[in-house]
Amino acid sequence: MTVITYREALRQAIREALLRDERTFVMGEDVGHYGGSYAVTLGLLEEFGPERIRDTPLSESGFVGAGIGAALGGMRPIVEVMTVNFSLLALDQIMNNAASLLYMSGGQLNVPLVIRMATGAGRQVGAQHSHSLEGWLAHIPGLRLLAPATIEDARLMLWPALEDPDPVLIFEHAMLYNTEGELDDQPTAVDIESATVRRAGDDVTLVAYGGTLRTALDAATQLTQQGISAEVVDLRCLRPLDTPTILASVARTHRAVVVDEAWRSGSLSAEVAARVTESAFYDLDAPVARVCSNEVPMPYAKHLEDEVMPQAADVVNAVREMGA
Amino acid sequence: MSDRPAEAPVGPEPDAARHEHRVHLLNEMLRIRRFEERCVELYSREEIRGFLHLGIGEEACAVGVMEALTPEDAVVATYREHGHALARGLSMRETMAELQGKMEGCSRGRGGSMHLFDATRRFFGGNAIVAGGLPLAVGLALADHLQGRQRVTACFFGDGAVAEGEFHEAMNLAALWHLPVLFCCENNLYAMGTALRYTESETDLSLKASSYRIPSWEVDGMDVDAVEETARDAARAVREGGGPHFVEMRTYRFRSHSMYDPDRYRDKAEIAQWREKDPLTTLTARLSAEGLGDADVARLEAQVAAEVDDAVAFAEAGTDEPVEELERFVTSERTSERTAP
Amino acid sequence: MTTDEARNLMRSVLRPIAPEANLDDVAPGETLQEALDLDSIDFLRFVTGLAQATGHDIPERDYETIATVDGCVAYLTSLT
Amino acid sequence: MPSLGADMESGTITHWLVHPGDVVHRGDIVAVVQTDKSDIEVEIFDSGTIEDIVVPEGQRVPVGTVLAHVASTKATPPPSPAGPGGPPTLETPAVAVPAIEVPAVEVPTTAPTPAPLAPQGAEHVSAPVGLVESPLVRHRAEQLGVDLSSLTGSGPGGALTRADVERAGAARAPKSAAPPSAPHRAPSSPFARRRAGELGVDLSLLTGSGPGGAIVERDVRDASRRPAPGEATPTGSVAPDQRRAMQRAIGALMARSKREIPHYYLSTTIDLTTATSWVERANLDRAITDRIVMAALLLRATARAVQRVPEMNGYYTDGAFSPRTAVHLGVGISQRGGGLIAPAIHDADSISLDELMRRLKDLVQRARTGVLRSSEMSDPTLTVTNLGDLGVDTVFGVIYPPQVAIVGFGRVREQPWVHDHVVDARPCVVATLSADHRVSDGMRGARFLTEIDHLLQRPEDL
Repeated sequence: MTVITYREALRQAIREALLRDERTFVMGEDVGHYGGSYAVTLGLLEEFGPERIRDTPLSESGFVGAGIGAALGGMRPIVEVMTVNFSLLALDQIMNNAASLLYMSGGQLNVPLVIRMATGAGRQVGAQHSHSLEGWLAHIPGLRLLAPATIEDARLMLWPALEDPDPVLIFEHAMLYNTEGELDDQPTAVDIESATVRRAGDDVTLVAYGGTLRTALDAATQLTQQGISAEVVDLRCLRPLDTPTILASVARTHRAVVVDEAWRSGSLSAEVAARVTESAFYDLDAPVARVCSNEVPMPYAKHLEDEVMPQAADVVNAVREMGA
Repeated sequence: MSDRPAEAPVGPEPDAARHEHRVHLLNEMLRIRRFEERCVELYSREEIRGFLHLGIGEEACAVGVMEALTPEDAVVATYREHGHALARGLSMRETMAELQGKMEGCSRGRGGSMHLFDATRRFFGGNAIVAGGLPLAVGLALADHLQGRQRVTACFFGDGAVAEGEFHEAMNLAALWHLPVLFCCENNLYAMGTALRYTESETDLSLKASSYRIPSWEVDGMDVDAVEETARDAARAVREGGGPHFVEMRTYRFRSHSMYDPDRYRDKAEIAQWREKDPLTTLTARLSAEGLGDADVARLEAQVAAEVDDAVAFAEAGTDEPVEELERFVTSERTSERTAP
Repeated sequence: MTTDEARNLMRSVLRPIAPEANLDDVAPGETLQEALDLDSIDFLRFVTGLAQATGHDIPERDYETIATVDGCVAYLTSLT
Repeated sequence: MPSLGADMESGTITHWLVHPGDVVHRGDIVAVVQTDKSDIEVEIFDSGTIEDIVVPEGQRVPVGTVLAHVASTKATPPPSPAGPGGPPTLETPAVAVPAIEVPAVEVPTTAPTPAPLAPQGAEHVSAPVGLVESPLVRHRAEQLGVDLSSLTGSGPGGALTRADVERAGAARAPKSAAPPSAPHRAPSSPFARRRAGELGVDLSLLTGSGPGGAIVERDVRDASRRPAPGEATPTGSVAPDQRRAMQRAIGALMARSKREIPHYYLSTTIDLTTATSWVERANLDRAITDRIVMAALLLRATARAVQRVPEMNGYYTDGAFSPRTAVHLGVGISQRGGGLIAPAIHDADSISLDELMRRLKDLVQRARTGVLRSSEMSDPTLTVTNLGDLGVDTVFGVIYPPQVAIVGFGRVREQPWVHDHVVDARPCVVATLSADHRVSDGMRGARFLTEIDHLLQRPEDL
């Protein structure tokens, strides 16, 4: 076991991919000379050179589209988009090309592309760098969306993502980069298909992903002190959703709270709640509850930002209110 | 796509060979013209649906540029791409079947007129987002560059695309990274129904490319000989490591933007004036001067008509994809061999 | 156990078995089973309830004695 | 009428540019059509002579309508290959444009030759047929306790309006009374409802402990565990309306049974001397909670007898009998205050007598408190009715469809009994069988009753 940061885990994963597969290269704003806006790619330019650690102009649509073209041309690009807010500039390429080419070509053209991007709030960077728009992208058929919430997933999800013949988007919550955790020295593989139970419990299921996993786990700990046993499901893969794992948990606990840092309207939390209601209705002993961000553009001031984001106490309250 | 060696010399060609080549060009343009004319009829009969963008009048651009490409090169086209597909070597049968939504179509009936694809011929569509194909072309060229392959990616787009951000992002990336892209701008003077002068502060499109330090040519897009010659020169330069090149082909579509539109934005005199420059007429006249007789032309016409008839019959006899397969190819069916790190 | 206590005990044991039953409506000679529509299982529960409340075993041979209200009251009051 | 756009459904001919007798060539513009978007020129795809114009100017017709007929001519060679759609086809059969015949009227226009106008503008009188009240109207009627069928509507076409309902509600309500509210229905969770169904718990009798008084699964679970001995049972007596409903249901079922099933009836008197003394002896050594009643022996004997005569155990459905291997014995239990239900003791043939006794007690107790499991109610394979407990000598039951037999036991009483030419008094019971003649006959039925008798003579083996 070695203790490393989430950032280092991502860097090790990228480095390993570059060493294993010469078709792999990294492309994005500030990934090379600057070392990555979140320092994930720090040092890789020196090791692999500018052809494979490729700084791009500030042109998200252009370089994401180029990543798709390079994937069509036989490469395995890792494209870094600085934050999910900026990915909106590349939404045309992600949606109309990456996600659609295979289908509209009748199965001829697959796009083995990985796009990494930071997401989430908590660093007082205001309304244009803080949002959790995973749910918007999770709306699109043809994409796979991953949300590594642990050191292990950060280290191990990239390789299977690169092996996936279809486009994979990886969302890294910005508050996780500095977190530390233990990693097996001989890391094994993880799948990029399934959700997982991070903590078992009997009375309520807390569904979380990415940045909210920690919130849900903290809430579960607090609930234990009140005699309530909470199960925590980490979605891991946001599209396609691993519905069976969620349903199996709800069938045990009969209650579900979805914890999502995104806005609640039309969100992933709405999707999870809908699926539970559709498929586990007769297992429910209380309405599905959601703990989401307030529906405001993210404010700058610290106390306001904290207020907007889901906190463990909010989760505890939601569980208490459903009478668990 | 030519069945001759791509690098066949053009200039001091023996007269007979040159004549023969021109007959080939005429034949290619005729195939496109008659194919699209039949499409109009089928559309009116509701055999073809959706949007149908015809390139009647613009045949010389597709045919001329394809002559400069090899099978290993890549082509990225627009939603007005029947001509590009046929010139690239897609059969009339699979193209017509696609327009009729049949499983035998080149995109399995999933794409339709705007989304023709053929991976084996490196024909990458079929892009119906204006300028959306340009970044793809840059990426295809980047892949060739990174893998050390001497290939060209030809990217077709219209004059409307130069107003899009993706045009400028792609120009910048291709020039910055010195990538082997041949940008082929089909300037037919109208972005859908709005004339260039109403949409561009600078209507000299080559100048825009030049501002990215990309060598650019203007050529008469109604003259297939001129287009071919220019495309060959430009493609050779790209292939030899000269970075991206830009060819602006001045052309005109005789029909409206999509199948039928009011065509209120052009006057009939303008259309008539351009019809005088019909690329088929121009080339036929040249060939007549070289000795091509009316009977030869009639024979070509008959061959093409038979091919179109055959394509229509093929499409009409085609199969509807079973609805059970509706959700195939949303994601790949290939199972990747997952390995532990 | 007094007579009243015995009747009260019978009432409370009967309540879950036959909630609507009223002991006062039962004629002296009538058996409880017939008057209150008790089947053999009900009667067994009744006897079991009495036995558990009084702490006395009630052998099967005594069932005939406690089959009527008066008999049952007499039986219960005779217990120490 | 050609389709001139993906969304075009019909078009109006504004101008014909050709007339009958005119010679036309493929690609010629022959008419101008007005669509929802604009005027569009229509070209022709055949060469020939216009025979007649079918759709006049000013008329709007659907896509696919024949506009004109063209007599084809042999195509002439093109003057130039570049002609705008020059005639490339060498032979064109005579076709209309396009060849789908569609009656061309329908849409009235302001055209010079208008189609007959539909009568309009006079009055909107036609009341909708089979008028359905709006949800709002129904909701208010429910709230106010108004019977909608008694009202006359003042809305369009005689439709009932909210005002109608509220007027009726006001007339009905006592002057001083507050507006009556809808009957309160406690919210309950889906899981609670599901479990209540499984456990046979009546939700309307529960008080919820969840948020807002909602009934949650915990409440159902608690209710299914009640009643402890000595406690009042809230569900012990069935509400009168429920009882009526139950009796209606039972009545309907029994009527169906008598209508559809050809019953035959047999009876035999069984000497219970051995069995009675065996029970007495057995109970001597047992604590009161472990004692056995004769009913348990009768059930046990019936369940075992089925093993010898399997055509008494199963279901008759869709014209065929399907025997069951497991014996789920329905036990007729009277509900206090009326009604008879027959929930099942599962696997009555294979469990021990003590276990059967324990289940019988449990079942009677739960039947009385309304806490039965749905499976117990739904899957008996053979029913025993034991009305004799309540005093009668003989009971012939009515078969519960789709079962095929019902066994009845009367009261156990002493009777004169001839044995070895000597008459003495012995405890006896009359056992009866009502069985389905489509499945078994009197011979087999007699065999069944005899088997029960034999089994009861060897109680120690039961």
